[in-house]
Amino acid sequence: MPALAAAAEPAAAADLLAPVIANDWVNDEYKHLVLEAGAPACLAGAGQFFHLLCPATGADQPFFRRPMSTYRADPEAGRVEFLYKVTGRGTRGLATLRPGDRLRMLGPLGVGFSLDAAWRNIVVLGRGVGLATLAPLAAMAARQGVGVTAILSARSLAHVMSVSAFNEMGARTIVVTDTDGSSAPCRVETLLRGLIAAGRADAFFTCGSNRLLELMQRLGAEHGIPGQVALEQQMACGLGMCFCCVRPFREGGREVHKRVCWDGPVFPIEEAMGW
Amino acid sequence: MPALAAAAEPAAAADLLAPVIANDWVNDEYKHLVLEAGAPACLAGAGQFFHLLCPATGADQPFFRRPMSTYRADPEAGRVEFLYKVTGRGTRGLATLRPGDRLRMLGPLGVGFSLDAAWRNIVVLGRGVGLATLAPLAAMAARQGVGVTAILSARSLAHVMSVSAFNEMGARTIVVTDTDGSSAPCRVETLLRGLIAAGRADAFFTCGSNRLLELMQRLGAEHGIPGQVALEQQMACGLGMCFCCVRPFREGGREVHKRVCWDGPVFPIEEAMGW
Amino acid sequence: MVDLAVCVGGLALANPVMPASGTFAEGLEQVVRLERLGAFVTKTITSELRAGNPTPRVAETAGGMLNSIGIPSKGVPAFLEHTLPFWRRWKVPLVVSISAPTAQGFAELAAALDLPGVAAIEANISCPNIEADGHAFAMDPAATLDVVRRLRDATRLPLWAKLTPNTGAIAAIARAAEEGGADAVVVANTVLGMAVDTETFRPRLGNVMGGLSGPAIKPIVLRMVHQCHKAVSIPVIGCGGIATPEDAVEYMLAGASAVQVGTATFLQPTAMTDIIDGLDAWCRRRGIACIADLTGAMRGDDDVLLAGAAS
Amino acid sequence: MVDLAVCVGGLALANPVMPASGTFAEGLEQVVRLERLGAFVTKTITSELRAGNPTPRVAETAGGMLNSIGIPSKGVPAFLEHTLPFWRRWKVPLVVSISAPTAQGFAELAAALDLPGVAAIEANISCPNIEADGHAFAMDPAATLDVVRRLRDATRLPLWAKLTPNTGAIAAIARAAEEGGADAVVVANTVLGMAVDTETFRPRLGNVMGGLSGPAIKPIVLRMVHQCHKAVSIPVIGCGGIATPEDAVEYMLAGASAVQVGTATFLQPTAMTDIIDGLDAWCRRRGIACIADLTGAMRGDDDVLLAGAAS
Ligand SMILES: Cc1cc2nc3c(=O)[nH]c(=O)nc-3n(C[C@H](O)[C@H](O)[C@H](O)COP(=O)(O)OP(=O)(O)OC[C@H]3O[C@@H](n4cnc5c(N)ncnc54)[C@H](O)[C@@H]3O)c2cc1C
Ligand SMILES: Cc1cc2nc3c(=O)[nH]c(=O)nc-3n(C[C@H](O)[C@H](O)[C@H](O)COP(=O)(O)OP(=O)(O)OC[C@H]3O[C@@H](n4cnc5c(N)ncnc54)[C@H](O)[C@@H]3O)c2cc1C
Ligand SMILES: Cc1cc2nc3c(=O)[nH]c(=O)nc-3n(C[C@H](O)[C@H](O)[C@H](O)COP(=O)(O)O)c2cc1C
Ligand SMILES: Cc1cc2nc3c(=O)[nH]c(=O)nc-3n(C[C@H](O)[C@H](O)[C@H](O)COP(=O)(O)O)c2cc1C
Ligand code: FES
Ligand code: FES
Repeated sequence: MPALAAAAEPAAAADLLAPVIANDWVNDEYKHLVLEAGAPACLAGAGQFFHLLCPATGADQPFFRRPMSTYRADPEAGRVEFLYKVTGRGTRGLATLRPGDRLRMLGPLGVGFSLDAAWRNIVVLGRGVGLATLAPLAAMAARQGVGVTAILSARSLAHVMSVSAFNEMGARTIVVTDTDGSSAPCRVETLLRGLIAAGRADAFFTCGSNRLLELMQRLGAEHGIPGQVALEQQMACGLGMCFCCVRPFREGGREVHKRVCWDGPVFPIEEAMGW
Repeated sequence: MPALAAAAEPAAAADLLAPVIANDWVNDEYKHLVLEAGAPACLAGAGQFFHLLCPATGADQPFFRRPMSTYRADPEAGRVEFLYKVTGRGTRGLATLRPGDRLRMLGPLGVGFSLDAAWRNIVVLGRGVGLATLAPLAAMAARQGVGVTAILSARSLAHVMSVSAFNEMGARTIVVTDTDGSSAPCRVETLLRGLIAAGRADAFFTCGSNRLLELMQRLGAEHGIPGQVALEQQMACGLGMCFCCVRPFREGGREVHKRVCWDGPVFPIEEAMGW
Repeated sequence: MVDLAVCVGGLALANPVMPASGTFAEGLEQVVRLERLGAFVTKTITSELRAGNPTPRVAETAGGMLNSIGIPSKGVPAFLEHTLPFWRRWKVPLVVSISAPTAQGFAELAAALDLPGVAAIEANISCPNIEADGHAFAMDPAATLDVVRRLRDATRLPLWAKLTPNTGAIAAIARAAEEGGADAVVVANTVLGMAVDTETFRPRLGNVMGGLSGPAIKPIVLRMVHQCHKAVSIPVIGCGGIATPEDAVEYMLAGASAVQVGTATFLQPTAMTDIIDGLDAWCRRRGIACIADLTGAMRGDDDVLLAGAAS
Repeated sequence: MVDLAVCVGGLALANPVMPASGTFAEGLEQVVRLERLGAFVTKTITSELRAGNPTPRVAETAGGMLNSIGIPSKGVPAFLEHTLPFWRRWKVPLVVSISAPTAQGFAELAAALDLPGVAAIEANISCPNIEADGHAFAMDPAATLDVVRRLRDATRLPLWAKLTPNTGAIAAIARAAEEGGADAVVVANTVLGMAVDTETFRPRLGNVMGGLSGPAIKPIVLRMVHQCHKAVSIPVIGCGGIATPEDAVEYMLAGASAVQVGTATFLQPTAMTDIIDGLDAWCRRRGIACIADLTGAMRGDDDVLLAGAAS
């Protein structure tokens, strides 16, 4: 695992009460949450996550914390940001936060993305909420002078998020949608093969779609391209203690269980198993 | 029980979601809650109560509803008011309500105060939160042309509530406090004996203090003066179903259990047992 | 269009929702149209006069409540004079819950209640407050078999046995009730619990221990309903923490033929009719024509999976 | 000034707060000063390699959680190579939780762990996931006596027996553990429960049933701690739904000599040290010099009251 070996030692985590700066709707499903947070939170690496104690409201009383990828961590401004989809009682609670409220959050947690010094150009392929997870990877690549092609997949143009975020970081951004059929795996495959041929694919990164994961696994195996995937699983502790967040992985021909919160959430792409 | 026999048939109760009009601090311990509420709520009789579904907040998740006496019910304005002391998690939750929020409340419930047609002058003696319960009794007496002497007992002048409310209703109001020692039972006894002698005590009413209850019971028995007391007990259902709110009463020489929510909360004073 | 009718332990009910014993009385008439309920279930009555337990009788806990009401009872004459005529005013089947300190006492009481207006007997052989330190008939299969048999001999009325969750052998006890001749088992009564006031160092209940009910116990009782459904062929009536239509569906999927609602009514007096309305809407949305089809319809519950627990 | 030290089942602890098995691992080091804990308790280990149960392995419930983690185990060599050296870095006593499918297996495993750095053995004779359909040694007094006796013969280490709440006879089982030679009983493991997804009609846990933990079960387990405290003279370690200093005090008043904290750490990683700080502050406020004095200090718990349940 050369890629993971290059990862920095994960910063120690802390459980802090972070003041909310903003919590606004991005579209009809997603909100963007900005929090004030000093170190170690604002030092979170790309792909690391936080475990959020979502506020209980009248009808919604989430019991567990909720894991959420760092969408942006800014050590200078002392801020941490999340981009989240309002789905169930936890995220509904999160959506009620107003500037000035405080959110208890534990992190940064887990093993994030890492860039091998030998890679010059990488391909980032994401869909839906996976884009939130991949955005800080593009920022890290930009900082390290690595070229990024970002393929952003969504239902329709209205549902693509973070295009501007990826653009700002200097990524070459390609938007594919279900509306015009450009997001179909065969069409994305053509795009990826073009990038491989153009020498722009030293490594693959993905998050958020099983079909896109399988596509990258197949092309990666075919062309010997390494890669990483960020995975999700329901969590209780977020700290590697409860073993509830395990998923099956392929390791040396065997199927092994690994903890998404502790061994991941970012894993070598070839080890991941579809869902 | 001639007094109780004269009580009107209790209005049917309803469980309604009442908009909050105001919820302001009266002093450092008490808040005054005003709600918009049509019939049957605004027809609540003096001494009847509502069962409030206090909102859950982060740390405070009250399981049961909380019983609260009607402080004022105004059929013309379509309003119901409560005066409550912020004590535990239920009333702390109540204290967070803002105008425009809605409160689920069940009522009016229970057997309230009643006035015998033969009574011309009554004495109302209350302490602490008991004054909230007695206020609508003074209003009812005023409407029926019955003279009221209200003795309001409190720790200090700053803690006497509802003086103006009693005054407005035309009650002769006497304030006694711990600060100047005027609230001592022996001094209140002197006051009561004076009222009896002056023919101003056809019936006794009390709420909120065990010592004052016992004083009125003793003087009532001595002078053959009937009376009523409003009692409290922890409640679950508020509708007479669970039998958790029972208290012991004296009835025909025997000790019997009665439900505060259903048989009361107002009881003939001679039946009540101290606590 | 949805057929909400169910047939439970010798009774045809218009819908599967009824009150849990001890959480229902005439006061609810003020807020709920009682004729909408699937059945009425009375507070447990006894032959003896009983005063019930000392106060405080209830305490709040996380997601639930403890009660040590006990079984205050005015005896059979008061029941015949007041309670029975009151409930007879409706067409809804009346289930009378009974208890007694001995199997013989149970049988005699059941026999005395074979009266017009009584649709079924629910034998509360489980109340954790009656026997000292929480023991009850339904903690032991042999005692269960004995008391149910005697009850069966004493009455022609449909006979439901209400079990206690305070046992490690709920399936065996349900089988004993079935063998004894019960027409249905009600699963379950409250879970024995306790709370201490850390300010006064005193128990929060006058009786020290009491029964836990409400949402907190739902996963436990749901599991027992499922175990009983697999163990017996008589219907299982689920009871424990049901507060929403989804809770009722969950119980039916796990094996319940009908449900009883207790604590939820204290927090939301219209809980039972809200659940009936919600069940109707839920079935409509899911295209389910007969609610009875939900009973035991949980999928993926093969023994392979259960055995998988050991691997 | 407050003396928080307690002596529990052959071990002297700096304070009465320790983690519950299976809810504690090295990850917590990032957030908590582990040297402050009264003891460390490992996840249960077995001799066999075990994969644990299928996912989903957890579900939220009202005031609690269900888990069907099972006991994934890498066996004894991995424990000796990685786990033991890791925990040996601290001076805090290390309690090793063990399980086995047979009494003999338990004894052999305990014997293999009589090593420097191991301060005590906690025999998890209660895990509801291991035996099919929730059965476990600790559901039966005879099986408990047998396994504890064999363990006692196999090790000189302090021996704690962790009981299951899935029984109607907790006091008898605690007595069996005492008779078998246990130095303490841990009361208790999770309560067997279940949940069904009403959208998919499937169980919420891959393993169908699982263990309920968290505040929801506190009244139940607290009652059992109290029953055990009255039944045995060895110390009782309370475990179930403890999340605040007041919860810990409540357990001690009911009879616990120490407490274990599980689920609360998932929601609040600093829960254990927060509880230790809170206990210190609480004792100070109440003028209590030695926390050990709280054990069984509940008042008003005479047998008259308990017997009063029947009246
Ligand atoms: C490492 C990681 C990073 C994530 N990053 C993001 C992100 O940046 N933006 C975003 O919108 N979402 C993200 N998710 C998914 C997010 O955690 C879930 O959407 C959220 O937990 C749903 O909670 P809920 O209460 O709203 O939904 P409910 O469905 O009510 O949740 C019920 C339970 O299921 C769990 N759950 C539900 N969906 C998921 C899921 N997809 N993954 C894991 N657990 C789940 C919840 O945590 C909770 O325990 C991430 C998940 C993981 C594991
Ligand atoms: C008929 C009736 C009328 C009342 N009217 C008023 C009123 O007008 N104004 C007012 O301030 N208070 C009144 N009370 C008392 C009020 O109900 C309690 O102050 C309130 O329930 C406290 O709840 P809490 O959650 O804030 O306190 P907690 O101490 O957290 O409550 C814990 C539990 O104890 C119960 N409880 C606590 N104190 C009392 C009490 N004194 N009486 C009954 N149950 C109690 C709560 O309802 C709850 O179930 C009345 C009580 C009754 C029975
Ligand atoms: C206040 C109260 C009183 C009860 N009384 C009885 C009773 O008399 N007989 C009985 O069989 N069960 C009694 N129960 C138990 C309920 O019928 C029911 O089995 C239990 O509360 C679980 O259901 P729930 O969680 O919906 O409340 C009582 C429960 C409560 C809360
Ligand atoms: C995720 C999880 C894993 C657990 N694993 C074990 C275990 O391996 N061995 C054991 O004896 N108990 C295990 N338990 C039970 C706990 O040790 C504890 O007895 C139970 O959770 C009750 O305490 P709580 O309410 O504080 O969590 C586990 C509990 C949870 C929630
Ligand atoms: S969430 Fe507990 S181990 Fe991953
Ligand atoms: S609160 Fe239920 S009977 Fe009074």
